[in-house]
Amino acid sequence: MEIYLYIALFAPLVGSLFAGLFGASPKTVITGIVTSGLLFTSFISSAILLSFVMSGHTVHVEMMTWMAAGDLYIPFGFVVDQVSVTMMMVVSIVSTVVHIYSIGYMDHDKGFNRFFSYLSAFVFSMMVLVMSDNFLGLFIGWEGVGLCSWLLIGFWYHKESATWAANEAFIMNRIADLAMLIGIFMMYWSLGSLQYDVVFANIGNIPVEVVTWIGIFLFIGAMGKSAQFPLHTWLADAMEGPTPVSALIHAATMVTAGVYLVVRANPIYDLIPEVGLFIASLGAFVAMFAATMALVNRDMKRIIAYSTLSQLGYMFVAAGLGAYWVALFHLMAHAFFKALLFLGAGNVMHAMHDELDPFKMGGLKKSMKWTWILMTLASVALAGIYPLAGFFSKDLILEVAFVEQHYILYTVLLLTAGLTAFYSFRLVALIFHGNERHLEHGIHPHEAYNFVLFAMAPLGILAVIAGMAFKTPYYEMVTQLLPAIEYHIHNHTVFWIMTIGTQLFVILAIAYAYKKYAKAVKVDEKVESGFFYQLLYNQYFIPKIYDEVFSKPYLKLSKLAWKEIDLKIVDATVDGIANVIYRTGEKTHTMQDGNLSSMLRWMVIGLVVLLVLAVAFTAGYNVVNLRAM
Amino acid sequence: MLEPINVSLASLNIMTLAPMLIAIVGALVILCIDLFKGGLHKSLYVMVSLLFLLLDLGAIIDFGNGFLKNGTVLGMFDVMLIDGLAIMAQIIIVVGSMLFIPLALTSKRFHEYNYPEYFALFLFMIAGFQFMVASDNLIMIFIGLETASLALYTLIALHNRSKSFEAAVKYFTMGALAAGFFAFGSMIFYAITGSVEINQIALALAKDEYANIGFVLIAVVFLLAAIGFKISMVPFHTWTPDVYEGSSAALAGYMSIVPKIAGFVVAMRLFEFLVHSGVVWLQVVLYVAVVVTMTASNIWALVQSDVKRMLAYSSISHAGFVMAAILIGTTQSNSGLFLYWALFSFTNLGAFTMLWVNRQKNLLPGQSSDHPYEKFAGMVKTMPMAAVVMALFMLSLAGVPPFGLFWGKMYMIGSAVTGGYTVLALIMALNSAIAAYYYLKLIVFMFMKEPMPGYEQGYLLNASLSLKTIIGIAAVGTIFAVFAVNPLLKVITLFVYNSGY
Amino acid sequence: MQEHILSILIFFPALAAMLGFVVHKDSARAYGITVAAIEFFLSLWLWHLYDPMTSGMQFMEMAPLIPVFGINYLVGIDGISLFIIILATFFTLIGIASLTETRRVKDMIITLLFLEMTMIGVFAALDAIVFYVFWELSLVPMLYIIGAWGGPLRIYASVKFFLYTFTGSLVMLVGMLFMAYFYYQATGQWSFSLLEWYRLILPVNFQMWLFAAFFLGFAIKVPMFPFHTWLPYAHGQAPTIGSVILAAILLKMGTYAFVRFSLPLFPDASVAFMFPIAILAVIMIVYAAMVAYAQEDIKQVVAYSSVSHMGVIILGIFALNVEGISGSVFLMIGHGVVSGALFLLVGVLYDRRHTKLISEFGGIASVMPRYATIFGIMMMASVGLPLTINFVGEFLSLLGFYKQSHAYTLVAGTAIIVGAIYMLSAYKKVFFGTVTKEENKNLKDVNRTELLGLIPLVIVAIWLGVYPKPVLEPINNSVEAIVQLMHDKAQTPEAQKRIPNLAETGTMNSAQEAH
Amino acid sequence: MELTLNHYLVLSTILFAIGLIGVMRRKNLLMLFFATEILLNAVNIGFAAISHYRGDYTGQMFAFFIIAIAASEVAVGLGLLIVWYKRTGKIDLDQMTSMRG
Repeated sequence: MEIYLYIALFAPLVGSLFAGLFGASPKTVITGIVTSGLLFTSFISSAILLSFVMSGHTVHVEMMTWMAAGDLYIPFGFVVDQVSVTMMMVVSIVSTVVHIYSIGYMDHDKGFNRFFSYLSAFVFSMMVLVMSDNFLGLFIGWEGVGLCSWLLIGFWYHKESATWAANEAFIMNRIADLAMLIGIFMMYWSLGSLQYDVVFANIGNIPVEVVTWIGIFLFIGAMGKSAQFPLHTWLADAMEGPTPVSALIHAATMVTAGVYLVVRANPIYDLIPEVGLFIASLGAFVAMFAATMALVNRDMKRIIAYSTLSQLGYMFVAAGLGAYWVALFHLMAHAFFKALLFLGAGNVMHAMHDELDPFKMGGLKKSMKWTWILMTLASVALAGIYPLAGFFSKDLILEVAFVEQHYILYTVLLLTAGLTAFYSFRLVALIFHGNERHLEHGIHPHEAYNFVLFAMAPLGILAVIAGMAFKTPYYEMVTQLLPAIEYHIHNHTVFWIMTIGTQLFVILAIAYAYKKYAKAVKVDEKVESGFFYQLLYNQYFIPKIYDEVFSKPYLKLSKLAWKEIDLKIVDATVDGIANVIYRTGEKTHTMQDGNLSSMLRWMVIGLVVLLVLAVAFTAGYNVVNLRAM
Repeated sequence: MLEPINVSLASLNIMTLAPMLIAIVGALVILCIDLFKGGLHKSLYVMVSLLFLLLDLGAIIDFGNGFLKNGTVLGMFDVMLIDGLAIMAQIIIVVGSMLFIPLALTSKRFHEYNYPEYFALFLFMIAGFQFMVASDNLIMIFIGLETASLALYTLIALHNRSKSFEAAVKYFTMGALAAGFFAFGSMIFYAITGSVEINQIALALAKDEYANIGFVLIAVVFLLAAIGFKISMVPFHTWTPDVYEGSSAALAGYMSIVPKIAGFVVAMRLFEFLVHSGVVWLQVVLYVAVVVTMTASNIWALVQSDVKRMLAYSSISHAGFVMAAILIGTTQSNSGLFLYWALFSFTNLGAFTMLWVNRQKNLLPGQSSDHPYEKFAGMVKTMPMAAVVMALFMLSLAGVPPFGLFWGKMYMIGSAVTGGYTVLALIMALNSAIAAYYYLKLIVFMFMKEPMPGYEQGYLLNASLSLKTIIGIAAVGTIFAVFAVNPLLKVITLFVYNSGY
Repeated sequence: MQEHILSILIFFPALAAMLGFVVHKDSARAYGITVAAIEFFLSLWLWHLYDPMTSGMQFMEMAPLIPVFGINYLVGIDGISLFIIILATFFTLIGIASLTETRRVKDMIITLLFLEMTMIGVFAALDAIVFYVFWELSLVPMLYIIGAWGGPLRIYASVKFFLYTFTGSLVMLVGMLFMAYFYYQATGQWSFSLLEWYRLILPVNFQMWLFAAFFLGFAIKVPMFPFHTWLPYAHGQAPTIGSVILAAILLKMGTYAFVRFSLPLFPDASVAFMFPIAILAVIMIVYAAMVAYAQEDIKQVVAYSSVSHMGVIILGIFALNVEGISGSVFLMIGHGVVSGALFLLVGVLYDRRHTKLISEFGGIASVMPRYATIFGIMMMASVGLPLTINFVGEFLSLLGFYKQSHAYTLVAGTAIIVGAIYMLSAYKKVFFGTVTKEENKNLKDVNRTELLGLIPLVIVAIWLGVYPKPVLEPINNSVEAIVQLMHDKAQTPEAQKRIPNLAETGTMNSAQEAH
Repeated sequence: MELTLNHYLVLSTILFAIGLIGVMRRKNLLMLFFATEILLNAVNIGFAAISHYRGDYTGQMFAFFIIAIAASEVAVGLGLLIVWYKRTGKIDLDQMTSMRG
């Protein structure tokens, strides 16, 4: 089985290097095909591993030593267990699809080869992240995906906004990474190892405060990667990258790494339910918070990004409440339909010549039938309508909150579900229904390449069946590792009321969205100039606040540190000392005026001074040995 | 009437005079040669002087062997004192002189070397210095000092330029004043103790337990001023830069080494017993003098625009540095003094010889002195080897290891640390750092600037085989000093220790 | 020959430099490359001969120099010095090979070879005075390189560099003499041998003073805040090769000396000064990073980044445990490779445009894609991305210090944030965006000569990031010996507590003391 | 009044002081030389007196040597003075400032 592990892991790397070789050359389709092929290989291997794991085994290999110093020993160790294989499957499926999709999407781009190199590198990093058997190995992948995310967000580096967004994403992630490193340090010094098995076996033996801190720091790390408030702003800005990137990295895989981390570290969080509750609360808050921003946004990709953010919040609620398998399940389901949504949006963008404002589109269902179908499917899944994937995963989280008796969380999540449905279908309605507003701009849309649509098909299928078909086998498999808690509302009446109620609520939201946006778009000036609209439209002014409170002062402070402190204080002191010495020389060397008279005078003065001293000293004669000095 | 004094020749131990006599005879021989046949080439006199100096050195080394066997030797009514200090100082004096004499063989003609008297005076001067170091009798020291000084004034003046006369007059007048100080100081000591021999004075002072401390201090003040003048201690240093600038570079180099070692030996003899007897005043004054001399001259050297003048101030600073040895007054520090000076001789002589080699007849356009920094600008491009050698000497003077002077500096600072003078050690170290600036300045000019147009005439004009040889010797001595330090240190420590210092 | 390999390594370049005077100036470069290559292979051979499992000194050589004063030519290496020596030979080779300077190449080559001697000498010396000799001597060639081939302010910069360092090291010299005097008092013999000094247990108050004296010398060299201001000038004015060697090797002398001298000689003082130094280190990290962010000159960004990274190294050293010290020694190598490469890269740009101002560039990635890629890799290594060389060192250093203080490490850890800020923003300004300046439209991508220098650095930066073991293991073994020595010598309870006892926990791979 | 040693010594000191003042004040080179002679002769008086009171001849010997040295000094000094006068036509100290700093 090890061989499959290595294939699954390294096939993307090979692809990346292969594409990288052609990095500076003009477009060659071969890079796209080869990388896609290798990813497919990786997928197949992952599938084989999955079947192996399903049978109750795990694979654990130690490739070689990475770092060893003092008591620290960190190998390149990889583990394929129930959790990681889930992630591997998600990653390899989505990435294969995205790769194939990208061959079409990036067709006319100059950086075609480079793109595939980066994209495969990302997959490799993600594989490392999920397969590592220790926290530092995870950190490799963690930073690796960060790097690839930087590269891919800033892929169109001539665009100022893209490179800015790339840097923002990287730096914001770094803030969280620091916390994660601190968590790792703590873990090492209290447990002596960073291997999952050792850590989890001994975590109960250390003081609970330490565990709490470890949990907090790790979660801050997760917050960065999963863009939880207050480190969320980068995700929306990251939409500057090519759309397949958004689909793969900023929807399906990388941003869910934070959830993965919490799920992976479940033995730690099990010990500290208060932190778990905080995670859940934050998750619920983010779910709502992001959904509200999505309501009014006029950028197709940003809307989907906020939706992602919101769904990540859901996952954290589940994870925080100890329903790790639920979180992971929603992660998986979400990956499928959200990637699909993005890819669909990519098709629309292509058709619209990179227009992102859905208010300038409309009626595209005629010219882009398949995209319409796929995106609608994805949106339905996202909204959680039975029997699509979202229903099984998302409603499960609501149930978790309910069963765990966190009714506030439950309420928030329920409301958010409504909002989700609304903005999802607002988007669908605006794009695919109504008037063909884009005609005014002289754009004549066309459907994407057939193979692109074909590539998207698996995701469409998965979005439909993932919940229904996988839930039970998945539960059985993954609970071999994760706490097996079934969340059932035992009172049947309550269960049915809740389920049907939720469904109705969501459907109402959808209907409202259609009603409002499917025909003609009316811009309600009064609402739009209102405080709440502006607040939401400006993302609660948070980016602006960050800019004013952090970025600008930091730059100012830096300039101050350089120009005022470094040059005018530190350096000036050094030069000042030197100058004082030199000036003293300039001032006093005139005592050598070349006149013999004054020279003689100096001698006599010297003599007289010494004589005076001698006399003065004699008056107070005292033998003290100077050597004590 | 006076009783006739019966003195046996053996007790006189007239051999103690041998080294000085050799030098004096040499001087007379030169005068005689000139008497018989005038107008001989200077090379003859150079070689004759060299030969006599060689004999002189031989005699001293012979004494050195004797000293190691029998210890200190007295002679001539105990006026002569041949101890380890005397021997080592003489070695430095004679070797320094031997390295100096060939510098007369320049390729340009210089006025003074045409006079055989120049060489005779030179040898007289050496004898004078030798007397100075080989006695603890204040009369003898005074005579030696004056003999040497009077000869030196003349030598300076013989350079026959307006500046040299000015320098000679300045030096002379101040020297006369210093002589007065010396005599007056001796007089007070004589009045208190009834003796003019340093060891007798010490005994007498110890006997009455420094009852007349006030007068002792006054005597010390006068002697300190006199010796301070000789070793250019601030504020008695004012002659140094002017005299160095006025005299030929070769002679300036010589003056920075030989007269000073003589002065140091006298200072060691005079002051160390006082320091050891716990005369706190002297400790304080010496401490201040050492620090001020080192620091002030360094600071003044920073702002010089002429290399020779800079080197003059630098040599004052080095003297101040070495004077710390007298303050510390341990065997290690005294050994350090000799080690330092031996290494310093090579380096400094080399540096001054480099100036001598680049001496031009007339001033460069727009300059008022012989060796402005600008003259050396871009030297690495025109004469790479010369620039490298000069840089070498500068680095050595700055105390950059592993060149000669570093080892002296290290040992001196080490002795300060060992002697308990930690703050002094730090001041010494930091002064080296200040000093590095002006040495670097020359390196900067040589290596980092473009040559000045029209200054080519100044380069290597004066070079001759013998000058190059001297530079070669100095350079080799500077670079490979590290291998010489161990034997030197062994011998020096032995000599110093056995002399009771 | 094996017994004398260290002496050969030290003096071969000097000898070659002497002979180099004879070589015709057109062939000087080839000559330099040849010599540097031989030297590099010699150092690799040294590695081959080195026994990684031994923690003590190897290849020791002794020759009396000034035995009366206890000064001997004593050289030897352990895992800590071995790799820095290899780094030095490696960078000399790379530096000469990718030399683009055309003025007075011969002088440059000769100077570089002399510099190589002094660098290796410093890291191989086991006698304090011999160490000092090479330490000081290394200033001279550097002075010349900066002063003769540098920018408009070169003289100011070079003299400042020289005098500043010189002053600090003179204070250090006083400290060394003091140390020797203590040894003399304790044993009746003079000795400057480090290994002999290791055996001394000094009274704590003396340790403090001596530590301070040594600290000044080392801190200026590192350079630690607030003694760092010579560095931006030196880097700003130096020619590419000068900056490369300065950043890659010369700065490491200071940190190396901390490990070699300060820690094992003054364990109690090291513990006592741990937090003051940690404060300085933290200031270095954050403050220098901020200053770097404010720079307008790309080279200055890299220069200040050096200061910032050196802060991490210092912090690692004063973690006083194996993880931290090993990490910082490894980071010395890592930072050497990365900053050296970055300076080379800046040099590439400078050669083409003769300016280093960030505002003069923009959109370079589209005209020089290969260059941008290599720069990007090195930048990522510089910000400490895992699987690059710097991460290993940075991680271990911070990990080590975390044992001593949580709060300081947290603040110091911001290195990974602020580091990313200045690096990424500089990279963005230079490489991203559209080409606005006409002069930049036709810039040539890196040529073969430049690649010759850069590719090996990229390989090393990644290789040692992925598989640091061959280097980290010997370092670790030697560091263990030092930590154990420190623990054994520690007198104050605080020190005994802070410095781990490896013998007790039984984790020493090779429980063998340095001496 | 009987003359004691102290009287001689005071005389010697006063003379020395006069010499010093002369050295400091005089701008004429010749007069300067005279002042230095006064210095030395002040010392001679002291030596002779002490020698007499101590009944020890060393002091007188010293005095003789000082006389001899003073004589040679004058010889050299005057020689220099004459050359200087020939070159510049002046013997004023204030003219002699070509080197400074």
